[in-house]
This record gives sequence, C-alpha cells and structure tokens, in this order.
Amino acid sequence: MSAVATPTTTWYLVLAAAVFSIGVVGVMIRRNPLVMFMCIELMLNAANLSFVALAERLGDIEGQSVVLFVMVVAAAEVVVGLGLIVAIYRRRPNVTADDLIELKG
Amino acid sequence: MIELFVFVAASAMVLVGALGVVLRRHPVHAALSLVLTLFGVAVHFVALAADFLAAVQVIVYAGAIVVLFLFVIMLLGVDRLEDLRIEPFKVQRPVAVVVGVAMVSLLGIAVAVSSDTGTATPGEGVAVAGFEGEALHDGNIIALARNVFGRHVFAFELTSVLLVVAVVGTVVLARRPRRGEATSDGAAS
Amino acid sequence: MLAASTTPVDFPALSLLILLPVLGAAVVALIPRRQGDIAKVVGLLTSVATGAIALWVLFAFESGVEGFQYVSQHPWIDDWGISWHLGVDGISLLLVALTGVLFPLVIAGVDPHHDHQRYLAWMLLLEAGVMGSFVSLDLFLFFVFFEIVLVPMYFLIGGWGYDQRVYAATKFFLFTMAGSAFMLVGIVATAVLAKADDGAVTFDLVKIAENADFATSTGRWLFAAFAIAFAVKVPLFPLHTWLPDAHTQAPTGGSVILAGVLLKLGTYGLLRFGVYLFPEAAVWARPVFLTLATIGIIWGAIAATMQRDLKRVVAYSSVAHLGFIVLGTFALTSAAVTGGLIQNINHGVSTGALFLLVGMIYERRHTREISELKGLQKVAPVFAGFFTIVMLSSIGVPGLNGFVGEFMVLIGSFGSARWWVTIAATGVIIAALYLLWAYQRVFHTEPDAANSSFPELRWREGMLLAPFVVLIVFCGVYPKPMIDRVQPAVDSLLAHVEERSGWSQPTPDEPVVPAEEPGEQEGED
Amino acid sequence: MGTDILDVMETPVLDWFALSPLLVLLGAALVMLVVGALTPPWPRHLATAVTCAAGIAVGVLGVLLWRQVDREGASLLVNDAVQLDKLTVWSMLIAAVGLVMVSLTSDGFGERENLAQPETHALYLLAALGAIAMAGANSLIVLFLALETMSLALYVLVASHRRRTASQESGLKYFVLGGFSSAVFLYGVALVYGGTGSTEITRMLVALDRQVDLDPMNETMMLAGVALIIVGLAFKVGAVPFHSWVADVYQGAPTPVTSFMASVAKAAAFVAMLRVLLIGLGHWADDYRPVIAALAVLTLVVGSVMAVVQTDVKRMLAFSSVSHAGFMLVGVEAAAHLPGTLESDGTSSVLLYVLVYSVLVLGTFAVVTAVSGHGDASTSLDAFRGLGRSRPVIALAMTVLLLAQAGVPLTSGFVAKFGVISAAAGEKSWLLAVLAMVSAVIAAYLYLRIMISMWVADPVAGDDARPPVQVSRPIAAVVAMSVAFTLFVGVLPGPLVGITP
Amino acid sequence: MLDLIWLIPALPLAGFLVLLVVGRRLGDPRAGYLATAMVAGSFLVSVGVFLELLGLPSEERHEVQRLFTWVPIGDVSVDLAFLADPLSLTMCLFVTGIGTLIHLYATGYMHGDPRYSKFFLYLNLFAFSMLMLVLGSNLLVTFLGWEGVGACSYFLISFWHERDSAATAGKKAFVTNRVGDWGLMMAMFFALWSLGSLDYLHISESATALSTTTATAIALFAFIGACGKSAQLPLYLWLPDAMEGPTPVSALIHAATMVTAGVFLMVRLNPVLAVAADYASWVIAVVGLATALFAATIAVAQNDIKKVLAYSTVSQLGFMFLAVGSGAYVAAVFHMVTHAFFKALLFLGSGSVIHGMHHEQDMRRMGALRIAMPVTAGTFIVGWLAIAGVPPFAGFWSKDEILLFAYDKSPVLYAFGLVAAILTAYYMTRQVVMVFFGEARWHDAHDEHGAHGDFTPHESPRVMLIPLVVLAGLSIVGGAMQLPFSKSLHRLEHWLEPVVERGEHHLTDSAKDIKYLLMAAAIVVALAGVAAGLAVYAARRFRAVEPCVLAEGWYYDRAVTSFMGGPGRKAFDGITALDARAVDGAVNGTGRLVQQIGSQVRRLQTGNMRTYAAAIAVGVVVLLAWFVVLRGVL
Repeated sequence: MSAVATPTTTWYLVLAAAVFSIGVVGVMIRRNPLVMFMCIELMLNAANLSFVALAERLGDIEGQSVVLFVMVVAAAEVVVGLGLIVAIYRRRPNVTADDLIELKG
Repeated sequence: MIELFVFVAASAMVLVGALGVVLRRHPVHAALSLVLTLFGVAVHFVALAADFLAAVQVIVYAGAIVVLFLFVIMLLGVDRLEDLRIEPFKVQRPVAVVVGVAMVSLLGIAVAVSSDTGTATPGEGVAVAGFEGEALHDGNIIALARNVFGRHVFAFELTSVLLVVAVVGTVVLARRPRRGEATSDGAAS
Repeated sequence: MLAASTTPVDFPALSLLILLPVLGAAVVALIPRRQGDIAKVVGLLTSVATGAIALWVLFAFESGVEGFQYVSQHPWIDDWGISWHLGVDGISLLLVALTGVLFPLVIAGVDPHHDHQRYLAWMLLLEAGVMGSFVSLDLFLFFVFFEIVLVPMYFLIGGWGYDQRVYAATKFFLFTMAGSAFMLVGIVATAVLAKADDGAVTFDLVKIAENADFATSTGRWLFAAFAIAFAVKVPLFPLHTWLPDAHTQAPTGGSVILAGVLLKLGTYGLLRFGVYLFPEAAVWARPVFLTLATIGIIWGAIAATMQRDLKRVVAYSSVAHLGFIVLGTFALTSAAVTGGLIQNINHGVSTGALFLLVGMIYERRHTREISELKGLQKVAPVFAGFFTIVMLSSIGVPGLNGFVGEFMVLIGSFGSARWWVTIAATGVIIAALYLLWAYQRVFHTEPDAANSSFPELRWREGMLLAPFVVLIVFCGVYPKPMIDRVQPAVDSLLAHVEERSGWSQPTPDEPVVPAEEPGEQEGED
Repeated sequence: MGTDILDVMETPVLDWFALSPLLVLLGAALVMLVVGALTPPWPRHLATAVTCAAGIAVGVLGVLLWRQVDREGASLLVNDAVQLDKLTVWSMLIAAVGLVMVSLTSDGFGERENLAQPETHALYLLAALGAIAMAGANSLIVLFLALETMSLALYVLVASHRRRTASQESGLKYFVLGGFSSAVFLYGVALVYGGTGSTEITRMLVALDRQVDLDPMNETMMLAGVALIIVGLAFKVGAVPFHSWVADVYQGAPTPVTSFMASVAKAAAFVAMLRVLLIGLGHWADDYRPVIAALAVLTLVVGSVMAVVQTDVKRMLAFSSVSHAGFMLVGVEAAAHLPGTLESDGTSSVLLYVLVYSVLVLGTFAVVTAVSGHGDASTSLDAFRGLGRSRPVIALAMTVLLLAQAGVPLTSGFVAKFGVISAAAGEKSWLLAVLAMVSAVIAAYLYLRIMISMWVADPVAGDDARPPVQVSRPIAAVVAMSVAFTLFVGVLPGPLVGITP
Repeated sequence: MLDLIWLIPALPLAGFLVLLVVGRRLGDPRAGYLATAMVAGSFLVSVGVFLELLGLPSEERHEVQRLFTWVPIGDVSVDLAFLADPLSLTMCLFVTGIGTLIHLYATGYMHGDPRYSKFFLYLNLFAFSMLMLVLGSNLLVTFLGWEGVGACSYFLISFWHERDSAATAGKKAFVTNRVGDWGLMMAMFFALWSLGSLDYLHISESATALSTTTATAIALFAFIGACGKSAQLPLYLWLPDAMEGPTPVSALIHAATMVTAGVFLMVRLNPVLAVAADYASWVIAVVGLATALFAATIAVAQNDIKKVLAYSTVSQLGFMFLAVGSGAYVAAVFHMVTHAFFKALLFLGSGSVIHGMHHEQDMRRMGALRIAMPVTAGTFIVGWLAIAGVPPFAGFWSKDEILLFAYDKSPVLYAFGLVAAILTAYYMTRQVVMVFFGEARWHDAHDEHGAHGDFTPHESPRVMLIPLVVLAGLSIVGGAMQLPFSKSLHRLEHWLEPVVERGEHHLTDSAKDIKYLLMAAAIVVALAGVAAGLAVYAARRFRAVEPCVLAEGWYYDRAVTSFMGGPGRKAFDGITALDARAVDGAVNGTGRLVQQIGSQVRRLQTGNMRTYAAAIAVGVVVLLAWFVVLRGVL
C-alpha cells in the first residue's frame, strides 16, 4: 500500500476543480443553449463533488445535505431553463446563443 | 489499491464525460456524455461515504434531469450539429482556453495545498453510529436525514418554494400567446 | 467671526429669505395656467418681498461689527451633525442684498417669451438657492444650496435660452457639478477630520473653522477640493469656458442672474470656505490663484476683444472682472479682500445691466452679432446713453461703481502681490479696448437699413435700468457705507488667517516724517 | 464519533411571528395560484389588490418586527438558518414597498400587454419571499436556495412578455448567466465550507477560531472560495465585470419586472453581500477589501460611461443602475474596514442607499412603463420627447426622480450619496470617494439627456402621430409615492438617517 | 470764500445734471448759455478763492476741503477732498477762464447742430472732471478727474459719431490714455504702499523719506500716465486723431486744458521727483524734447489746419516736459498757461476759419482769408507770434524760461530745444501764410461744396469772435506774470513757491550768467523761423520741403496701426482661438473622450451571452489570481 497512494480528499477536490473549469470553458465556447445548460450542470456537479469530499474530510454531514439541496435546485433550474428554451424555440427554431443578440450595446 | 483504481476509473469517467459535454457536436451526444460524468460522480460519492447521495445522483440527475434534456432535444428537434470549428468571435476561444487553464491551475493550487490532516476538531462524521458505536448500514441516511430535517429544515422548506416557483414559472412560460395577438418583434431595439 | 452676535429683533429674516421664494415658486407653479397673470403678480410680489427683507437686513445690519448677525440655528440632521444654521456677516451681507435687489428687477423687467409661470417658478427657486448659499453657515447646508442652484439655472437656460441652449445648459450643469463633486468629498472629509477633537461630527462652519486644526498637507488637500468647485464657479482660468456659452445662451434674465449673483457664489465660497477654513493652505496656494486670476484678467479681456457676439463680449468680460475679485481675495490684505467683495457687487450691477441692454438689443433686432448692428446711437440716443454709462462702469471709470472695487483690489493687492498687480492692471487697458470697440461697431457710424428703425428705449425699460444706473453712480461716488459693513468682517477674517497661518499682511510703510492730519491743518488756517 | 443514533434530532424552535412575512407571501402566492387556476377570468385589479395587500401586510409585520428587534435585539431563527436583525427587516420593508409599487405598476401594464395576471403576481410574491430570505439568510445554503428562488422567479418574469422576442432573449441570457454565476457561487461556498467547516455565516468565525492552529495552507482554498462567493454576489448586484447581463436584461424585461429587479433584488443582494462579507468572511476583510474597491471603481466608471452613450432609456437606466451599484460598493468597501459588525457607517450608508435607490427606481420605471406604450417597446429617448409639453406633471415627477438619481441636493439621492461618501471618507478612502463623485457627474449627463428630451428638445415631424402617453391611476400613484418619498427624504433626511441601522 | 472751493467743480456738475435732464428742452442756444454760465460761475469762484489765498502768507496758502470719505483702502481712507493751493488755483483759473471763453465760443460754433445741448452737457462734464483733476487733494481724486476728462474727451472726439473716423479716434484716445492710466495707477500703488497715503500734502511732506528706487518708480510710472494724457512719445498718437472732434473741443481739451494734466501731475509730484534718481528727470526731459522735435517736424508737412495745431500742441507739451525734466516746474506751469492762451486762440481761430469755410479744413484750399475774416486773421496772427516765440508775446517768455533751464541741465538739451523752437516758428508761419495770405484757393473747392451754392468765406458771429479777442489779449500780455528781468517780476514763481520750491534761484551760476544771451538767441531763433517760413511760403524763395515721411508722421502711426491690426490682432485672434480650441477644446474633448470610451466599451457589450460569460470568467480568474496567488500562496 505504501507504494501506492490512497486517494485523499485533495484528489477529489482537484478533480472537481478540473470539472468545474471544463464547465466554465464549455459555457464560453458552446452555442447551443441546451449544451450550455449541461455545462452549468457540470459546474454544479463539481461543486457537489467538492462538498461531498470536504464533508468526508471534515467528518461533517452538512456537506452532504447541501448536495441534496443543490440537486433540487439543479432540477428546478433545468425545468425553468428548458421551459425558456421551449418558449423561444417555438418562435425561433434552432436558435443559438450567437443569434440572440437583439439586445446589445 | 482498490480505492485508487476506483478513483482513477471514476475520474476518467467524469473527465471524459465532461470533455464530451464540451466537445461533442451533437447535443444528444453531449447529454449522454453528461450522463457519463454524473455516473462517475456517483461512484465518487460512494467512495466518499455518501451512499444516499450517490443514489439520488443517479436517480435524479441521470435519471430525471438528463432525460428531461433529451426529451427537450427531441421535442424541439434540436439535433442539428453544432460546428465547433467555426467561431464568430475570434478572441472567444483563446480566451476560453486561457481562462480554462488559468482557472484549473488556480483552483487546483488552492485546493491542492489544502491539508487533509489539519482538521483539529473533526466533525461528527458523515454517518450515525449505532448504540455501541458500530457502523450502521443506514447510518449515512440517518445522519443526512437528521441534518436535513433538523438543522436545515428551513432550507428544506425553502426548496419547496423553489419548486413552486419552477412549476409556476414553467406554466407561465409554456403558455402560448393567444392567436391574433400581434408581436412586437424587433421593435425593442 | 468668533462671537456670533444676534440682532435684537427675533425675526427669522434669513430663513424667510430662503423659504419665501420657495413658497412663491410653489404657488406660482400651482396656479392654473388660465390665470397666468395672477401668477405673474404672485411671483413679482414674492421677489419684491424677499428683496425688501434683504434690504431690511442690509440696513438694520450693525455696521462696524464683526461676527454673524441674524443667526438662526435649528437642528436638521442630528445624526450627521447638520443644522439649519444661517447668518450674515459683512462678507455675505452685500451679496444677499444684491440678490434681493436683482431678482425683482429681473422678474419685473424681463419677460420670457413663453411659459411665463414655469419661468417664474424656476426663477424663484433660483433665488432661494442663491440666498441659501450666501447665508448658510453649515457646510452641508451650503452645499445643498450651492448645488441646487444648478437645477433652476439649467432649466432656465435649457428652456428659455437661444439656439445652442441645450449644449450650454448641459455644459454648465456638468462643469459645475464636476467641480462640486470634489467639494462634496472635501466637505465630508473636513467634517470627518475635524471630528477628532470633540468626538461629534459637525458640519458647522464656524465651529470647524475655529476649532479644527488640520495637518498641513491635509488642509491643503481639503482646500484644493473646495477650491476646484469654486474655481469652476467663479470661473477661474482655465475653467471658464462654460461661462461664455451659458451666458450667451441663457435668456436675458438668466444671464443677468448668472453674472450678477451666481458667479459670486464662487468668489464668496473661496473666501468663506477656502480662506476661512484653511488659512494655511490658502496662503500656500496664493501664487497659483494670483497667477490664474491674472491670466484670467488678461485672457478674458483679450478673448472678449475678439468676440463677434455682443453677449459673448460681455461674458468674457466677466471672466476678466472675476479675475480681479480672485486676485483681491488671495492678495489677503484688508483692502484687497474688501475690494474684491465690493467688486462682487459692482460687477453684478454693471454686468447685469449690460446683459439687460444686450437682451433689449436682441429683442429688437433678433441678433447679437456685432456685425449686424450699426449706428444705433443715432436712432436711439437714450438707449446708447444708458449703455454708455453701464459700459463706463464696466471699464472702471472712477466715479462709477466699477472703479471702486477694481481699484481697491489692485491697490490692496499691490502690497502683497506686486508683480501680479503690475500685470493685472494692464487688464484695464484691454477692458477699455473691447468695450469701446464693441460700442463703436454697434452704436457709432450711420445706421444701415436694418438698424435705422431700431426703437428707442421704452419707459418700462428705462425704469428697469434706472435702479442699475442709480446704483452704479451711488456706489461709485459713495461706497463707504458698503465698505464699512464689509471691512470689519474682512479684518477679522484676515486676523484669523494671520493667527492660523503665519501670514502677515503688509502694511503701508510708515513715513519717517509723520504726516499731519489734514484736519489739523484746517484748524491752523 | 460524536453522534449516535440516540442523539435527538435538532428540532427547531419556530418563531412564527418572525417568519410571518414569509408565510404571508407564500400564502398569498399559493392562494392566487390556486384560485387563479380555478376561476379563469379574474376580475380586473384583483391580482394587484392581493399582491398589494400582501405587500402591505409584509410592511406592517416588518414594522412590528422592527420594533421587536429594536427592543430585544437580533435573533436567530429556525436552527440559526435565518438571522432576524434590522438588516433583514430593512430588506423586508424594501420588498414590501417594492411589491406594492411594482404590483401597482404592473396592474395597468398587465392589462395593456395582456399578460397572465395571477401567475405574474404570484411570481413577484415568491421572488420577494426569496429576496427576504436571501437578505436574512444566516447560512450559505439558505442564501443559495433563496437566491435561486428569487432568481428563478425573475428568469421567468423577465421572459414573461410573450410577444416580445427581446423579453425572451433577455430571459434566456439572464438564465444562462445567472445559472453560471450561481454555480460559481456554489463552488465558492463549497471551498469556504472546506476552509471553515461550516456554512453558517455566524459560525464561520467561530469555526475559524477553532482552527487557528491549523495548517495555514487551508487558507488558500478558503480565499479561493471567498473570491468565488464575491463573484456570485457581484453578479447579482451587477458589478463590473459581472454586469454584462444587466443592460440587456433590464432592457428586455417587461418594465415593471425591471423595476423589481433594480430595487428588491438588488437590495437583497446587497444586504446578503454585507452579511456574508462582513460577518461570515470578516476575517478576510483585508484580503477582499481591495477587490471590493477595484470592483467599485470599475463599476462606477464603466456604468457611468456606458450609460451616457445609450439611446434607449431603459438601457440608460440599466447602466445607471450599474453605476449606482458602484456607489453602494463604495459603501461596502467602507463597511469592510470594520468587519465583524453590521453597525458601521458603511453598512448604514449602503442600506440607506439601497432603500432610497429602490424607491427612486421604482418610480422611474413606473414612468417608463407608462411611456413605453403598447408593446412595452417604445423606450427610446425619442419616446420621451415632448413629454414636458404633453404631460407636464408626469414629466416633472420624472425630472425629480432623475435629478435624485443624479444626486442633486434636497432629493433622497443626494442624501444617499452623501451617506456613502461620508462613510468612505470616514474610512479615509478618499480616492474612492472622489472617483465616485466624478463618475456621478458623468452619469448626470445621462439624466440630463432624458430631461432634455422631455423638456427642451424641439419636436420632430411625426411626433404628433405617436399615441399619447397614457398614465393609469395606479402608475400615477406609484410615481407620486416615489416622488413624495424622494423629496421628503431629501428635505428632511433626519428621521430616515436616524433609523437606518 | 475758501469754504466754497467745492463750488468750483460743483457748478459745472450742476450744469451737467441740468442739461442731462432738461437739456433738450432748453435747446439751442439756451443750453449753451447755461453751460457757459456755469463755467463762468466757477471762474468767478476761482477768482474769489485766488484772491483769498493771495491774501494769506505764502506758507499758509493751502486749504483742504474734505467732503466725505470716498474709498477706504484698509486703514488708509482716501477722501473726496479738494486742495486749494497756488498750483491748483492757477490751473483752476485758466481752466475755468479759458473754459468760459470756449463755451461761449461754442454756443456760436455749434449753432444748428442737432445735438447741441448734448455737446454742452459733455463740455460741462468735462469742466467738472478737469476741475476735479486739478483740485483733488489726493492722487485718487485727481485720477477721478483724470479718467473723467478722458471719458469726456472720448465723448467729444466722437461727438459726430456717425463718422467712422470720429468714432475710431475717440476710441483710440481713450484706449491710449488707458495705457497711461495704468502708469498712473502703478504710481498710486507705489505711493500708497511706500507713503501710506495718497494725499498731496502728505506726499510732499514725507517724500524725502522715500527711497530713491521707490521715488523713481513713482515718478516714472506717473510719467507714463502723463505721457498718455499729455500725448508724449510714444503715446501721442491719439491727439492728432482727436481733431475729429468739434473745434471748441480741440481748443479746450486737446490744447488748453486736458492735455496739460500730465504736466500738472508731474509738477504736483515734484517733491517725489526731487528724491528720485537722476535718470528719472533725464528720461522726462529727453522724452519731452524728443516729442517736441518729433511733433514739430511732422507739423511742418501737415495740410489740415487743425492737424498742424495738434502736432504743435504735442510739440509744445514736449517743451513743458522738457521743463519738468529740467526742474523748471514754474516754467512748465508758465508755459502751460501761456500755451493755453495762444493755443486756445489758434484753435478757436482755426475753428472760426473752418466755420467760415463751411467745414473745409484743408489749408491748400484756403488762402487770403484775412480779407474775409479780418478779426479771425488778426487774432490768429497774435497767436502765431505768441507761439513762434516772438517777444513780447506770451509764448516767448515761457519758452525762454524753459530753454534757460534746459541749458542749465545740459547744453545739448538746449540746442535741440532751439531746433524745436525754430521749427515751431517755421510751421506756424507756414500755416498763417497758407490760411490768411497768398491767393484765395477755395474756389477750387466749389464742385465739392456745390450744395452751398455761392460760396464765400465769411466772418464768424460775434459770440465766437469775443473769445478770440480776449484770448489774443491774453496771448499778448500773458508773459507778464513771469518776467525774467528781476526777482520781483517772478510773480508766478513766488505764487507757486509753496508748491514748487525749485525756482530760478536754483539755477547754476553759469546759466544765470548767460541768461540774457540765451534770451537773445531765442529771439533770433524765433525770428529766423518766421523768416524761413515767410521765405518759403509767402515769398516763395525756396521750394517747400514737405516730405512724405513728415506728412505721414514718420510713419509711426501707421506702423503702430499696422502692428495692432496685424501681429497684435493675430495674437489676440490666436489667444481667442486657443481659448476656443485648447481650453474649451479640452473641456469638450473630455466629454467626447468619455463618449468615445463609452462607444468603445460598448462594443464589448456584444449582446452575445457567451461574451458575457467570458467576461465573467475572466473576472473570476482575475479575482482568483488575486486571492490565491497574491493573498494566499505568496
């Protein structure tokens, strides 16, 4: 065992950081609003992963409770977000982030 | 050893999935990559002694949310490929890369230098112990339940409001404009 | 300024000076449009009443006494140490009176061409603001009035001005506001930094000035913050460019008020809030202000010479004249400071009258272009006569009011700012040049067709101008009552400065051979 | 291991009275939804009446709570989830005022634009609930949830004008960026949780005290968390560079919604920011104070500069709102000189500012609502041309409100600015104070432009063809309230200044 | 009578006020009579005061009458007060005396002018100002009068303001005078701050306490003022142009009274000059002499009847300053008085000619007028002889005394003074010949004056001739007030002694010794000048030398004008442009810059949410960098 490292909380945190960053980059470069949502979900998951890892490190259940709430939030967000997209797509099918530039300046 | 293996494998799922979300051109593929990530995270949850959350992760996230995504994709027929090779904003992608690299490094540094051993007064643990302190198979759930419905009961109630908002919001959004109503497209700018 | 002596009569004169016009403005604004005439009467009566109170204050003022009179103090915002603290002393007295006199004249004499009621309401609000600025003895209160003045003036220029009114009004508003932005920070900082001594924050001018002891560099920074605001308002070179635009584009009444009293907020402020609060810094900044004032005198005069618009000529002449006032203020000798204050009044009267006259020309000819006007003296000699008197006053011919202040400033400053005065005094040469040249082009030679039907001065206009002329002559011949009221306050201010800053006023060298008093010689005869 | 199965669950002691405003709001929303669903054609004005009533009820309860807090001091509610102190009640009052005024504004608006009344009002109520909870949240979790509650309601409200593509576009933008920043915020919460071991704001410092002998390297993670939390909050208050959504969303949203966002939502965000930064993260005040200062400067300057080049009034006001946020950040910076307490001059200056600005902006947007006309679209500067002639009273009211925003004395706006400047000066942040005032001058140009358009601008051919501006009675009432408050506070600021916490 | 000093200026002031109110109703000629009466009244009062003063012992011959405090300057208060002493009374007498005559003359001369009453209004105002100038007990009251006469001069020069040239001339006079006023003001500043008072009595008592530098400064600055008022180089420019005014004005203001104010001032300040450095008086003397010469050369080539007299005036004033510079204060006053007599006479005479010639001023169109206007011619000839320095006319005595003192100071000054004197005699002879002798040349002018129909010069009305005769008489006997032959005949010197201590007994012996020799030389010179003039213009023995450069006044005026109109104006234009572009440009530029920045930043507001997300992300990274790197790790 000594030769092989055991994953510590830190590992998870770094992983979460990576996923978070990927999510951020995704929001920046994807044009499809749906995919942008997905990237935001990635970011939320990174946060969740961090919470759980830190809960483990701290020996504190609170971090896990938070994740539960976050999942609710994520669900609600997705519902509203998809509702928005549906409403928009009804009028402007296949619209992308780059097309929604009526308001600017 | 096994932990290491699980970690590496699950992390690979997570990362591959995450990259897939960002890089797959087809929205459906992106959604499926997201599922991969979510599963990976669920595995990590298990490894981190969050059994209940792992289950919820799979059920709610992978099961409900992603399905919702796919449903909308299908409903709207948003299955057009996104051409990731073209980028109207020349600076957008370099900025994204720089931001990504910088962010992962900064956050990485921040969390990597944090100490695993430093907790002077560790908390009460993520699972409830039995009478004699033996581990209970549902210790985590009990602990979580106590925490959620005890300490965080206000937050829990707040989620209900949140869900009401989501429901009402969707109703408002989904309502179609009555026929014959003029629209004011373009008049705003 | 130490002892605030109150007048025996317990009559809130100063508060009324502010509140009466506000009330009047409200009433005027609320009178239905159909009864516009009533509104006019109400507006006029309000301003006349205010003017009467102002004059009462002037005459009942105990001259020869230093310190504030008619003091009225009520708490306003306790938590911030702000109070409704009013009072007049010699420094502000004449300005209050001038304000009280100019407004009724302008309201009675100059009609706007439309929206009479709104115009009147703004005018009255403006009067309240100006009055408030002059009588406030609380930094916060002062700032409130100082800044609120912008609003009515902005609307007067913007609503009743000429072609470029929007540009001019905006420029005026923003320029002045930019200046006062610094002052607000300065005021707050002053109060905060002055707090250290007695624990409680106060914005009371007198308390701060007498008790606070700012570190040298702090005082200088604070002074700078105040000075910028006032320098814009004065306006001091090179911050003067809003003035020609605002003056030119404003309606006649607005121009008169602008030149007559609004600019005085700057010179008054420099003295009251710059020199009084921060004596050390004021002494330290003397060279800068003297230099800028001198440049302004010359620069304004030169620019006035080359203007093509008659109103701009007058506007630039204000830059030059106000330069004299600043010069006097920062010469920090009794005569110079007093002279500056006298010049405030005199400039208000003579430039105000000039603007009225230019306004009358515009009304008749619908142009202010000098090249469009010609030979008016032949067709309107009385008009020309009034113009001449006012012009000579503005040039600074002795015997008329313009001379007194200017001369006192120059001769007073000579003791402490010799070289600046040497240059500044040449401004009087150019002053003659630009006014006479403009006069020649407008009034002399044979009138052409367009000007030959120029109507002569009407009775009503004559009645409007008459008080100005009376003041011009009276103040030129017998300025002593004014000076007697001003000088004690100036002397006590300068004593304050000398005590705080190590500044010492130069005194005229005592002659070796003691002079016999002229009176004694009379006795010998 | 500390806990075992026998440990009793922490059952909360419920102070129903203290929670009553939230319950009133929730109840009103639910009643409206249920009844609305059952009786399709609602009588006119009923939704407004219900919302107004709820708002007034919240206001009254707020006042009662205020006196209670005044008497008994602050208290923690529901297992320390919510802090009942003057800040909370303050934002409760702002929410109450906001609800009343917005519902009145959107009363005529809903009819004019033919939008769903009960649902919209329910969403306002729920958003207000979220705002109050956000302001009172004593736990980052509650804060996050409240923020999401409010935000989700706002996303929907923003996009609720079904016939304006701009509305939907702005809704989506707001949603994506809001979600993005929420995620950032959440991640920050996670890191802070890792650093302090708690998500409870009042406990963080305590938790930290426990860890003084800890490996200082945790500090770094903690700081990263602080950074991300600041980003999340800065996004909500619209601080530069996290402001980019503000203009688009304010412009695209139905005008009453804009006013709600600029008042209630912004106020809640600022109160939350104060609470989190000063109490929760007070230990790191020295670290984040420069950041707040930098944000303040950027916000002030960019907001003002951008505002003056706009041609759409809503957009102008949006950027001016950004600029105002910068002013409030100056106050936050001042407050950050005294971390650990909410009783500094800085805090009260921010609170005063948010209240004053909220009322101002509610009135201003009420006028814009009236002017924007059918379709809620004619909000360009040209639409205001000649308002002074055709509608002098409303134009005068607008002028007062604009002057107040410009910070002209004898209006509440000046009092607010003065408070902030005083606070900044009190902490010797001279540069910030000066920059704030200078940018206020730049911003003043924008208000002048609107005033010019209303009063001075020459008529252009075709102006007569425009439909006349209709000012409904509720909107007039809103404007009147706003103007009255503005002038009252401007002339007699004493009482308000006296009670500002 | 001494209590009535105030009445001296008050009477003309009253006249002014009355005319201001009812002048137009009084009309032609009552307004003129009123004005004349007022000045005559002043004259009478002056005489009364004079007599009373004369009755006092010489050291008590000063009386200060204070009306009220005018301008308190710090602790020093400057009163509106009058000082009656020999000098001021001398001035008063000839100002009011000649003034009365000229007023009287003007009632005839201005007859029929549409602005008749206004003319007298100005004249009375002028008289008032001039009397304030001379009677003032301190520099400031003098300055009041000083500026007042300047203003009146402006009004009267541009009296016919419909003529652009008149308007321009008026303006030029005022502005040029202002340059001088600047000097006088500076002198006052120095005086106040070094002596603590502006009172003449105080100054003369404590002048000895002045440092040389200060005294020099006061003297020279005052001299600048004097140069402006008395039309000395380089500020003389306005005086020839001032001839645009009606001729009585030229006589009163620009010959007899106002222009001598500078000399008066320098005499007043003689105690200061005594303390001043040596070069100060040299400067004054040299400037005076140079002006005398310079103007005399120009007068030689002028064809306008009044221009000749104008340059002559400048030249004579130069003589007076030569006197002041040479310490001959009495001589300066003496010449001032005699000059007032004969120059007023000459101007009025020329006015009479102009009147008779229907406003023809060109001497080339005159000639032989002695027949048509015998009285005018006769009196003019008296004036001519007086100015030419032919004994026993008044001019001879005064000029002789000046030259004597000049010799005392330096023979070089004397030599040049003689040249100026000879030129004076020459050009005056030229004028007399051209106007009154030779053949009549006015017939050539018929075409231009066609409107007049049959044109014959006529003698002026009696009201105009009386003053001529009186002045002619004075020009003949005026010299009697100061004759060089014995001490007792130095009447003016004795009279002025309290004010001007320096008299003939201060002369060096060498000068005293050759006093009569110099007098003889002066006579020779005067006669030579007259002879030369006669030879050239009457006998036509020699061709007249009237080079263009002289006719054009050495091109000085033109140079100054073109400098003012050229580089000067360009400089003004430049500053004005700078004001508009640079100063105001900076202001507007700031506004524009803000807008520019706004428009640039606006482009970042693309409307695309991805851009916004990028902005947020960049913000996140920056904040993270700050917290993690700068605050955390480091």
